[in-house]
Amino acid sequence: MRTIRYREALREAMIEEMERDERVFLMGEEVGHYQGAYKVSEGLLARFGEKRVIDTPIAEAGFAGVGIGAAMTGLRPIVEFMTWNFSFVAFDQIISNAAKIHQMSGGQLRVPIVFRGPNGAAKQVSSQHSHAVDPFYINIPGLWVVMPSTPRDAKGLLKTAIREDNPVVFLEGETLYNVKGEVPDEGVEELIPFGKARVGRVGDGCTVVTWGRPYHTVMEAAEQLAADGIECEVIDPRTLRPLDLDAIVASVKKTNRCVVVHEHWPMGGPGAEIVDQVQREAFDWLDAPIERVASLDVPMPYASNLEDRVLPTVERIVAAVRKATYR
Amino acid sequence: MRTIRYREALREAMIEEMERDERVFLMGEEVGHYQGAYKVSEGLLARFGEKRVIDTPIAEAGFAGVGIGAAMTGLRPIVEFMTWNFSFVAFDQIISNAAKIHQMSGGQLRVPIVFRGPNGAAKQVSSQHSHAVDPFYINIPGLWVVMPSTPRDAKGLLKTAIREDNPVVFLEGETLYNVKGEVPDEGVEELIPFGKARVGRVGDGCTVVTWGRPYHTVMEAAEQLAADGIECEVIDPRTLRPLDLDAIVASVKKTNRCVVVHEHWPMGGPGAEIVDQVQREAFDWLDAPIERVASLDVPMPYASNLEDRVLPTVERIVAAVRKATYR
Amino acid sequence: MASGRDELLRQYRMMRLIRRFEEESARAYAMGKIGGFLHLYIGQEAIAVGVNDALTPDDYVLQTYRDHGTALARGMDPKAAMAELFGKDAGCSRGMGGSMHFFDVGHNFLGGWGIVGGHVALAAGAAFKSKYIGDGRVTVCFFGEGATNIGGFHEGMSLAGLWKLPAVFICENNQYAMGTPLTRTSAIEDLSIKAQGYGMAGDRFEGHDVTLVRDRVQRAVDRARRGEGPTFIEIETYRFRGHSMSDPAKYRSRAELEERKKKDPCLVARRRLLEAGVSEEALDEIDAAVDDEIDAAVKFADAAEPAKEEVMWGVYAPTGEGA
Amino acid sequence: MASGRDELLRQYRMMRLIRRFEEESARAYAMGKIGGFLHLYIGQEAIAVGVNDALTPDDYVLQTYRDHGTALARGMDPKAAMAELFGKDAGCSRGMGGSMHFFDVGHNFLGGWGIVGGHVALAAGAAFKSKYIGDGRVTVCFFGEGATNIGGFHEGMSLAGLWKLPAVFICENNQYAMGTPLTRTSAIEDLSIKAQGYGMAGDRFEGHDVTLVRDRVQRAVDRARRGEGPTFIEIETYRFRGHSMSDPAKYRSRAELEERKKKDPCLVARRRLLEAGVSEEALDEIDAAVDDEIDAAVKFADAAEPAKEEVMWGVYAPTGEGA
Ligand SMILES: Cc1ncc(C[n+]2csc(CCOP(=O)(O)OP(=O)(O)O)c2C)c(N)n1
Ligand SMILES: Cc1ncc(C[n+]2csc(CCOP(=O)(O)OP(=O)(O)O)c2C)c(N)n1
Ligand SMILES: [Mg+2]
Ligand SMILES: [Mg+2]
Repeated sequence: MRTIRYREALREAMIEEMERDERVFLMGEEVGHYQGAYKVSEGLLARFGEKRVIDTPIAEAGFAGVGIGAAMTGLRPIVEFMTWNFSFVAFDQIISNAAKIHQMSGGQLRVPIVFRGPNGAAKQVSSQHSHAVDPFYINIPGLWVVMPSTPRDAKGLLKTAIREDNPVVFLEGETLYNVKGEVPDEGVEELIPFGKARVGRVGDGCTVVTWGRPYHTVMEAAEQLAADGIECEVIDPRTLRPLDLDAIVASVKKTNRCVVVHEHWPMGGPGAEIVDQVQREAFDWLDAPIERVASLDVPMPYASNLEDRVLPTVERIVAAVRKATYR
Repeated sequence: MRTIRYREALREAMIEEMERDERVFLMGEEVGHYQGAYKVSEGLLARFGEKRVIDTPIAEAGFAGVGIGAAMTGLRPIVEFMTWNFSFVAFDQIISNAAKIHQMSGGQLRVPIVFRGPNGAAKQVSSQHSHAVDPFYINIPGLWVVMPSTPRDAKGLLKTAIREDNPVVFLEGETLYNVKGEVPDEGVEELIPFGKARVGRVGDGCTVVTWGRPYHTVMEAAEQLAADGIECEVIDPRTLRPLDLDAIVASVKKTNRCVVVHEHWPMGGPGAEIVDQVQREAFDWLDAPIERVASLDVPMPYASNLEDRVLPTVERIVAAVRKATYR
Repeated sequence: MASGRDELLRQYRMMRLIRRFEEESARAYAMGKIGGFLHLYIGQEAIAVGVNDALTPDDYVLQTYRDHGTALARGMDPKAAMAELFGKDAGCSRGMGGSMHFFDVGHNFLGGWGIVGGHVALAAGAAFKSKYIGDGRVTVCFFGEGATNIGGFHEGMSLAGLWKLPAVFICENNQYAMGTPLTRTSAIEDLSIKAQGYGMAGDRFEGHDVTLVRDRVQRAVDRARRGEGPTFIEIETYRFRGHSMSDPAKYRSRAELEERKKKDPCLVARRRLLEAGVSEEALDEIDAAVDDEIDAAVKFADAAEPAKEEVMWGVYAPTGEGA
Repeated sequence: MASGRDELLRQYRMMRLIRRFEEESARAYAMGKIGGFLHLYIGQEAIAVGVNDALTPDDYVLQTYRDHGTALARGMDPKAAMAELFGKDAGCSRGMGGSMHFFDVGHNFLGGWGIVGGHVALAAGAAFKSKYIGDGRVTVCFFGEGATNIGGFHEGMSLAGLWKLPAVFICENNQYAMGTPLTRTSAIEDLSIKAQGYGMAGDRFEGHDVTLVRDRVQRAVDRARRGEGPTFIEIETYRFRGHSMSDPAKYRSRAELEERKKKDPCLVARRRLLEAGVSEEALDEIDAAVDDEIDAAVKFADAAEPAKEEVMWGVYAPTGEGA
């Protein structure tokens, strides 16, 4: 094992897959000459040339569509959105085209494409630039939705995503790019399958389901709670579609409590969906209502004193676990 | 009371509000000369002229944006999407602009606008034209989401929506336009407030929460179930944002069972959200897991034998209620 | 001019096939055998056929929801086409797509698309792939004049122009977008001017003469194949029916329609063939053969099995096969 | 020419104010008093100031995220501007918007907008309202050259052209969109050609001379006010700093930057004033007064209360007030 950053893990995944398969290419705003707005693609232009690392104009619907068209006809594009906020101008391409083409064409066409980029709030970038998009994409059959929280997951899942024959929505995090973690040594290939949760921490006091950035906040909260004798079992589904319900339910049947923590806004989304499925599958095991900790139901304000309170905090997570455990 | 169609109820609401307030106008594709793609706006051009009934080119992001800009500066637009499927190319205007402007401008601007049009499947219009969009818009703070199932609700809620000072997502149904129902007599003005559910049927066997088109399917299923001695209490929240949780929870505390029925795809959305909130607020009253009946998790196929099975059916609703009532 | 005559005969036959296919679709629709939207191509046949004749079988073609004519011109079996309309498993999209979503990858017909402007960038993507792997193919993308205001059109065109992709963008200006005439949706009358904003070549002509269409489009296709970049072509035409089956087309006068019918592309070709010495009988024979082919298509579609009841089918492609 | 000189003096002062505001913002950013994105307007000042002088106070102005200069030129108090950057309640958007989202409805500055192309249709909407109620206002919409490929631009322009809305669309072509030069994002070099596709008047000129900017924009504003429709103007300019604070601007050479700095709009105006007989001392006095004003703004912002802790504030406007 080596320790690298999340950003580097993503870059390694792209390099390895681009080396492996000529059909894989990267396209997006500033991915080439500028080395990526968040430097995820640093060095890729020098390594693969302008043919395979393509700077685009600001035209998300256009280059998403070009990617889908290229995928339909045999290439395997990685399309970077500078941030997922900008996917909203390309929303129709993803929902009406990428997600539909295989079925709508009677199976004649497939769309092996990865849409990737940072999701959620960065730091004080205000309301138009702070969206957590998981609720929008999770709803759409025909897409896979992946949201890794650690460098290892980022690398192993991105490699899997690039080899997938269906469109993948791959949600990273600006505030995750610098996170360090262990990944397999060079030469050791790891493909992490979709639909397999990872247990971030074992415990029997309360199941906490979380993904993406709040995973790290949850791990911090779990430390605090452990000091008070409440042992959380932290489950990171890693992919929201497909969702590893079995892993979550197995844990809830052990702990009899469940808290779901996520960055996206409260109304609906994977957060609500997980609650729905768990209450159905583990009804007789639940000793308390399932709690949820989400971003507050507001557009993200610019001022940092407000932003800090909008996102899920350690305090709110601790309070939710205490509520679920009646302690 | 008079009996009119849902389509006419919407038309009456627009006429009354346009007569009342010069600032209200209607804009969209084919709303004028063509009399509306689904004839909702029939006669409005003759009545109000080209200044206030405006045919647009096919440019949803453009005319949605024009509407928002006009609302920001003092008008009160009604923007018709020929169907809500086409709102996906205007998604960014709704989420990044309409929903944010009041807060982001520090309260200096407000956006009194109604976006309306048919939502969900029509009949065999295939996957790109059959989306139920409630999961996308329900997630967004700053919007209200309204989804009337009857002519009376359609009229009373649209009138309220037009007088609202915030952006409203108003979801109608192509298959609802011909539904007949009672509305108040001419001259009797009814404004139905947002956030107040309607009890469609009283019963103590099982609470069924539903809205939009499936409301009628649920009422049919409830008849069948009543014949078997299971009395459903049917709650139509009418507005999904704000959501009348109190009414739902009160009913569940009476029936101790709950089934949520909706047309949107299963993963997330208001369907999951209602389950989440109910399990938390009525945990100790629930005698069985909450069941959900949704459209199947697939893009809508064209063939009618398949389409019929994708949408929520009476059979699936009956089965869900039986499951929730252990009968 | 014998080879020209043979070509025109072939083209006439194909235009008649499209015409008759559409007429029978309309009839089947009225009988309830077809559901949903049905957008007919009647009146525009010379475009689909002329354009196809400027292409090789390897070239890609994408069309809007008004896609039957283009699919047939490309080589789709009318049986598979009709079966699709009937929602049958033997349909060209297995009954999943319906009228708006014909697909025939074997003939490089990459779909009928339902969202206005939504397929323009897909076409650019197919052309991008050709440039990427150097396969020498050209992609043709059709859309209506109503599509020229939407963002999807602009972005697809911008990228294709910038990257000099091997593509031809054909705007079938049939004067109306649903009920709205171009005068109420565009500040300019000559849409081909827009080509300049994208750094593309532009062209503009009337589309009732299949030979003219073929010749003019050929130039653009050749240019694209030579790597000289895309062309934006506006072809003026007219649809004889309403926008879709539910549209009685009250927004235009009978006189206007009758005037336009004088330029019916099938009639124009027929007159030309008669002038070139082909006999009425020979043409009637073609017509009769086409009638038979369409009859057979309807019978086939009637008899075919409905779409398979595996309702969850096809949402995800099984990974690995295509890799 | 005395009045011309007074005007230029006023313009010089405003350009210096913008310049100094931006410099102090950069410094405050480095000190951690400002967070998020910060896009400076340094180098482009003649445009904001020249355009504003072609307008009446009633006219509407919309800008991108690079909005400080335009807001100040429009009349926003530098105190409210700086307080916004500092996330304070006294900020022009109450600390909710930050650098990218300045608003000052009192001065008809309708916002800084963060999504490229997303505000073009909003501007058309403001102009639509003026046409609807006949209030005689003109709306000016600014955007970068990078915005001209996106659908939002196209749709807003198409509608404005079609409906002859009283608007002026100003493309501040500062050569780069983040790190990407125009040559890699556009197939054409002269963007004003695009005006033709929208049936609009077009214009194109360099933007370092505030008088020239005022005069040329005035023509477009007058045309709009007379009901003769919108204009698309490309103004060539240059930003002296990186795209935002995190951008070291490695994609361009020092020589290129130095060359461009010769056309620094503040220097150009200063030279012109000296030529017109204004003394160095008089100009230095203006500079000093501007320095004081900016100092005061920073002090004000430092001392102001943070954004109010009512975190759910403002999501919905209370209905009724505005009706
Ligand atoms: C984005 C979007 N908006 C609206 C529609 C509904 N619609 C379908 S076809 C059509 C008219 C298109 O006219 P045109 O582009 O001229 O093509 P034609 O039908 O004349 O071939 C409209 C408005 C749609 N399919 N997609
Ligand atoms: C739709 C969208 N895509 C991407 C971005 C990220 N972004 C912000 S500014 C910018 C460059 C814009 O360049 P230009 O339009 O030339 O304006 P300038 O910054 O030079 O003033 C980009 C890519 C965005 N804000 N919105
Ligand atoms: Mg047309
Ligand atoms: Mg620029």
